[in-house]
Amino acid sequence: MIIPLPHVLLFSLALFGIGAYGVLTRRNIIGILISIELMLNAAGINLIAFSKTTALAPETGQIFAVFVIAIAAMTATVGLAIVLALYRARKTVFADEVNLLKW
Amino acid sequence: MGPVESLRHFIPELVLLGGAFTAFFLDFLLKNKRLVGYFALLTIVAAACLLKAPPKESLDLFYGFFHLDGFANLFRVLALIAVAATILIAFGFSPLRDRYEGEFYGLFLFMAFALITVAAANNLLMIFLSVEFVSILSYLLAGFLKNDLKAKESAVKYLLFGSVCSAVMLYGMSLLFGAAGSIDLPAIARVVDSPAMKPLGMIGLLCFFVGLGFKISMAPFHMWAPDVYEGAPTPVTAFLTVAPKALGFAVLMRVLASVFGESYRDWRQVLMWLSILTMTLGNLTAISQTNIKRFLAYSSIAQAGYILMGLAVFPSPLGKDGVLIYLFAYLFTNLGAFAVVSSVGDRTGSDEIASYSGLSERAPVSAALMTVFLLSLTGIPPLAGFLAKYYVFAAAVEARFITLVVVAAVNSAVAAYYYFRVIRTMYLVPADQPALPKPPVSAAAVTWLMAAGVLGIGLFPGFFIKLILG
Amino acid sequence: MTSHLLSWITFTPLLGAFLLLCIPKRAHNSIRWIALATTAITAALVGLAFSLFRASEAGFQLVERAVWIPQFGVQYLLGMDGISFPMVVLTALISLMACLGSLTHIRVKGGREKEYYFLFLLLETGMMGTFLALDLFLFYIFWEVVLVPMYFLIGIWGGPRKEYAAIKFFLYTLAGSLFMLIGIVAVYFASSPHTFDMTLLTTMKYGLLFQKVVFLAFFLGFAIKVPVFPFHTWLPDAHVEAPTPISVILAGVLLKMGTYGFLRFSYPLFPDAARWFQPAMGVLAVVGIIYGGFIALAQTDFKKMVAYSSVSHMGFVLLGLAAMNADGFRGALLQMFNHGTITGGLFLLVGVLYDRAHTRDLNDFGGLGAKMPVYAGILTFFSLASLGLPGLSGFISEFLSLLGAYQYSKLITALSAIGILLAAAYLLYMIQRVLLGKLNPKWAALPDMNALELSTLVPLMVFIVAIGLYPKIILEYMIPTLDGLLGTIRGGI
Amino acid sequence: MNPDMIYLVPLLPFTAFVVNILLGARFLKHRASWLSIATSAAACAIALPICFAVFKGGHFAGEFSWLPVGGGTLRFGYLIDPLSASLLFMVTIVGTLIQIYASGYMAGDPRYSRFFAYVSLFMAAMLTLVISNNFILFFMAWEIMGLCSYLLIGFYFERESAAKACFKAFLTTRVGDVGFLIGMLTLFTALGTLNFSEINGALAHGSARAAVPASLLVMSALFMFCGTVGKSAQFPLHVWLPDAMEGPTPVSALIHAATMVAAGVFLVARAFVIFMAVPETMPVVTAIGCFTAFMAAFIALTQTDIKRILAYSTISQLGYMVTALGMQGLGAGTFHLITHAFFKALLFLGAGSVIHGTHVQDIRQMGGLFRKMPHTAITFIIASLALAGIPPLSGFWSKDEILLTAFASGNIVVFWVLTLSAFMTAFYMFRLVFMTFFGKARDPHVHAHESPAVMTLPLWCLAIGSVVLGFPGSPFMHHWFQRFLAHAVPHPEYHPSAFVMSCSVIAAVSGIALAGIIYLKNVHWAEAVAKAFRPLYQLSLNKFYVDEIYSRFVIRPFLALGRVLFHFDATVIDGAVNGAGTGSMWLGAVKNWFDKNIVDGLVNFVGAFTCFLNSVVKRLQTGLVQNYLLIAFLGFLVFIIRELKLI
Repeated sequence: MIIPLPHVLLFSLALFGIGAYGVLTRRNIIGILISIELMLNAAGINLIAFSKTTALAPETGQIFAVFVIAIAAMTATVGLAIVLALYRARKTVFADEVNLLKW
Repeated sequence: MGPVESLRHFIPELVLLGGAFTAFFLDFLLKNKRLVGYFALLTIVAAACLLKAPPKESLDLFYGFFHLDGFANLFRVLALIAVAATILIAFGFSPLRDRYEGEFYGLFLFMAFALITVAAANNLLMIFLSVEFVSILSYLLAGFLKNDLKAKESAVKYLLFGSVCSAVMLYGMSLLFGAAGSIDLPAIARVVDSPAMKPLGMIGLLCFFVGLGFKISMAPFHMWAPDVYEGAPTPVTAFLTVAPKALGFAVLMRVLASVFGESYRDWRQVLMWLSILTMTLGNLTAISQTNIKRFLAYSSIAQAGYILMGLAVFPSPLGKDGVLIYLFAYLFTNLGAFAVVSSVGDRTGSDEIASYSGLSERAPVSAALMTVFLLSLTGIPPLAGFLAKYYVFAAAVEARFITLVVVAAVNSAVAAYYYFRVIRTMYLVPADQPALPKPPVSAAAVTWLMAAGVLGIGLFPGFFIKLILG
Repeated sequence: MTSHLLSWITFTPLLGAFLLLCIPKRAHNSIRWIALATTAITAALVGLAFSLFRASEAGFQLVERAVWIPQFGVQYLLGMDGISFPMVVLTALISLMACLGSLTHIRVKGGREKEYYFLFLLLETGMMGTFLALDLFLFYIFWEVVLVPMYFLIGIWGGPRKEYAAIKFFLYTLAGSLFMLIGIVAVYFASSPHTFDMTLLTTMKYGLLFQKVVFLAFFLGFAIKVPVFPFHTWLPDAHVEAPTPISVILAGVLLKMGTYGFLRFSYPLFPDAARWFQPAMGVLAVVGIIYGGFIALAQTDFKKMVAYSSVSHMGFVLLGLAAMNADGFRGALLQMFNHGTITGGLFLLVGVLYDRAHTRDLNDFGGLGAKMPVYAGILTFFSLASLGLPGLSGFISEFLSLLGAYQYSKLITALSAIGILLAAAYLLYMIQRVLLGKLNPKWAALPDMNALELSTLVPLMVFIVAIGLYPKIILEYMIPTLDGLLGTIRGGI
Repeated sequence: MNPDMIYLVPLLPFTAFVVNILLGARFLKHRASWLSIATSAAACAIALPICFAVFKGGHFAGEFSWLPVGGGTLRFGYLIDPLSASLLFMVTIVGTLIQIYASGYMAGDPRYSRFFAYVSLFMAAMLTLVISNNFILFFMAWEIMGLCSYLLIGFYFERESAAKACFKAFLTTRVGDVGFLIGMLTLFTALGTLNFSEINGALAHGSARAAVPASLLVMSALFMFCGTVGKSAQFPLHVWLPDAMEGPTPVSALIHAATMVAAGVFLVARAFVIFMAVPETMPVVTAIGCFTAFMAAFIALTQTDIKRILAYSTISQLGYMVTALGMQGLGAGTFHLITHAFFKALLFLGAGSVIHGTHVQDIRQMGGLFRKMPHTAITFIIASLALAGIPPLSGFWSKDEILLTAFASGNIVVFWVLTLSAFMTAFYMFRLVFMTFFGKARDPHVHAHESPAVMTLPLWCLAIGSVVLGFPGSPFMHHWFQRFLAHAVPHPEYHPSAFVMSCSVIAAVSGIALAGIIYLKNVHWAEAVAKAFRPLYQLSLNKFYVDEIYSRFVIRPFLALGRVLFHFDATVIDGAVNGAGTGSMWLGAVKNWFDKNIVDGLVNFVGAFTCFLNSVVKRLQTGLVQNYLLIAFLGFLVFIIRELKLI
């Protein structure tokens, strides 16, 4: 069964929206990072879906998606490292408590 | 061009990549981490020497993933100058003096590699990868100082904001890919103008635009900038205000140039208002700053607004030239200013503007050079900043963007006020503290070099314009 | 040397400035001597130019031309004609006097002499360049170069409110000149082929609307510098807070840059717009004359009074310009020169008094005429010159301005004449409060002027008397050019 | 002789000025006067032959190019015609005599050399004015005279009153000068020239005159007359002259009686052809002159300061001259100018001698000086008789000529007012004479002595002049002087009238007699009259309140306006500028505030909204990064909305 493209796109949009919502509302930085992953994955789903339908060369989208996964992993790694460092220094992982720098 | 032939034109990149790995390796071996720094510098010089004059016709490397032309070459030069200068600044920055110093230089070599690939990236994938590479390295560098609360915080903010923007950009790229069926920019260009695909392509472009807007700290995607710039170690701040921004503009220009045809005209109004918004927000907020780094951060937002003027009139060659000239002028000026900030901050232990009081007597040379940089940022002739401003003003006048020019003129006057606030502190406020020791040779050297650049561009614009624009 | 004479005139001060950088900070005497020698050499070079300059020719002379920024046709183009020549002479003269005046004044002000003279010489280069540049771009650069040293000179060596005055001066002028920059760029793009070259630009024609808009842009730049009412409020602050020699330069040279700009650029480039704005210019001139006069009358601060008198006197320049006829232009240009020498002298005199008494409150003085006869004589002399006493130079230029303006509008001229009356009132009122009456015992020990101070004033007096008695000596140099300019403007109608 | 020698006439005193001002105080000291007197005498020696040549019918002119104006050039030069020759004659002689007198009067003054420098400068200016051939040069000299007047009135500047007086004098005359300047500009616009002979040429003939717009001529005539009003102390600008008496007495004699103040009358005479061209301006001149003559005489009745009485007398006599000119009596006016110069100079010098001898100025402190100062007294009485108009002294002839002009030209009111003024003149002069020289010494502290010969000799010379100079204009010489002037500018002439003469003599004699009765016989009529006509008495005593009116309605409002404008400048205009600055600061602050409050609030609101949507009941707690992101997202949404034209 082939899922129609609009359905996939709506799904990815929803995923993206959930990610965005999470980014805006999660207090915990790790939660925010996870939300970001959701957004990235939404894009990945788009890429795969398009590579199946509109792409001139299907492999482009797939390769792109693989890279996206890799980048997402990288972001997560670096992000976690930074959050860890932050936690060591500040004893917090809440985004709203990180406001030394302002105005 | 296939991979093997392409490598011939990829030597500088390879040198940098090799250098980066070697640097990490050397970091294990050497006790004196400074030597790693020298090695990094050497690598960059070598890469710079290996840069060939841009070929007459542009080259498509690696099956068109990279597009090597004069434009890309220019940004390679710019990136190398920025990295080299940053390393020199870092030599004189004492908080870095610990066992991770070697890694710092290694990361910068990676950064150099990432930057010079951005300029040549020619499809969505390469753009995404190189931009992301730069971003992730930036997050790391911003939080590089171990026991600095501000640095950690700035890294976190940078990371979160940057990643979200990357995600949005990626989402936009995926839509563009879907609309065009290809990740090549020319193919996308064809789609954008076609009515059927327009909505999808337009949303995709907008999302793409967000990611780049973040990089160039364009309003309303600029809010991370002050916090990050203030918190990051000064050499890193110096670097961040210049290089990623320049590369952001490079990508933006490449995208605008190749993707937009006639439909671009609709965007001019948007870009104009963004330019106005960016420079106005930057200037207005800069006025009340007390920390020099944060102050320069807002100033750099405002400068981005001026550069956007050149994009707002984009099809005009003068606008494009204006952006390039502006970026170079800004490179020298801002790096120079941060070099002074770094060396003064290192010697006084504070980045508050108040600690600059009486600097003209405590460190006359630093004060004088800082004045030159600030004057250049203000746009006073005959300095580089003036030439840059002249170019974008001229482009806007030529395109009859009178509102934009007038707002920019008013903004420049406002900007003069806060730049002169610093000058005032240095020259007009009497010194209440003892004279500062001499700065280390490296810091002095980079400051003088940047000053030479600022003055050189200002005094011999003909020569430099030819060098930059060909 | 004569083939690049104008370059030498412009850049000799800069060379001197760089030479100063090589001198150790504590070698005060050598610093002073180098600065003085540099200004003297510059003045001598101007003297050389004087001998080479042919008065009867209308066009540009001693022209130097070199390509500077080929990408947009910017040239290094210097030249001198009957409009710039008097200004260059004035600049050389005032700079030399101000440098002499600095010798003691800056020492009193507590040192940093190296920086001071460096900035001073930089300023002189900027001023010379402004008056000699014939390329709009180059002109703008010199114009801006003047601002920065001025900021420091006021800001570091000024009076109690120096910082405020300095930044106000800077921002005000910068804002104006940015609009001028826009105008310059607009002219560049409107010309075909695109050029900044004044010798070519004057031959081109533009539409009336374009002229009006760009005239206004230039106007903002120039009017703030002059300063034209209501853009004048930077002037009292800057003049009052600046150290004496710098007030002299401000009043003597800097204000003229604005009116020079009108004559050199606004009028020949936009003759139709100039005619369109003629009533406005006339009204602004009158308002400036009367307004400045009234405010000067109310002052109790000696320096502020002289500062406001500048607003009034520069109004006569504007009046002559607004007349747009031969007499008006001659009056305006001559008044520019005369105001430079006269008001420059007055500021020097204020400084002489301030150096001794450390106050400028007019009500605090009195009866100094008996104590300081030489000072009294010279102060009276300059005041009389300033109030337009016939036989001294101020009268000639005001007369010519009024004569020109009268042919344009009787009402405006009649009202301006009130300014003459006011000038008499505030200047004599000042003399009455400073020199006449009973001697305030506080000042019983004030010494009279010394030789150095005299040497700064006597040359100015020579110019004032010479021009006042026989104005032809300087008008001869101006007339061919001004008549040519008038021809250009009339040709444009 | 070479008429170009005339250039030396002003140049010689000018040289004396330069030398005296530069070297006087240090090197010349008391010898400064020698130089001034010598140059003045030399100028006299050069000028007199030329004058006599003109009296015999000569006419000299010469010029050189001076100031390029418009398409042409203004030329400077000299013009010796009957009018200027008469004045040249008077000025050189009176000037020299007064300087000789001053060398004695000023002896011992610490600023001796400066005094003579100023006087020499004045002489140079006055002589330039007299011989000038155009209005510009005339005006320049006119202004420099004003300057000298200023400097000399303020000569004793340590005195507060002198400092105020010189300021007032300069400023008041300057008001008139500005009018003069405008008049000149108008004239130049109308005729294209300021040269006297060219103006004469342009206006003398009806055809040429018709080509000139009359309105411009009227304007220029009236504005020029402002100059006269200022310089010759006519109402309403007369207030400076009485105060000008703060100057040393020789200065009062030279500048404020004989020469400078007469220059205003000379201006009308010079511009006579313009007034003749537009006769409708003449009544203005007459009215002002006549009122001034009456008013000043009336004020003089109650004054007690010897110099002030003379000053008001001068104003009054100048009023006579102006009236004469206003009735087209060029000859009469000029004639009175010349004679008046001699006897008024003599009166002042006599007064100076009295002051020099007694060291007081109030006539109520004097008395019985006749015996102590015989030379002074006799010459003073001669001059007083001349001024009162007793035949055959010079004043009689010239005043009679003016009265005749008024009578014959049909200005009967003017005639009677002038006659009444003549009566008052005689009265106040002899009130002065009787109180000063006769009766008993009133103040025991005053020890009078006669002045030295260097002072009395000039008195006698001037006395001779006062006696004989009337004859050239008298019927005995067939009105030679009037006819002589008529060569220059044609104007009406009248036959002498016995009625006018007898009126004049009766007025003079009765004035003197009345003064004699009151002040010699000590009849207390004066007090009775003063009581009976108290308002009039107050009016005279307070000088018609002109000073008070000026102070209330001109000076204070001007100063106040200055202060108001200054305040305006400092607050409104400067405020606007600063306001722009503060405005952007304020905007910056608002933005900060906005960041701090609104943005957070908005976030809270949006957060709550989202929470509601998701039915998740939890307090939204955002960190700053998320604020930033929210703003970015909102901005992004705006883009999308705009680009897709969703709204």
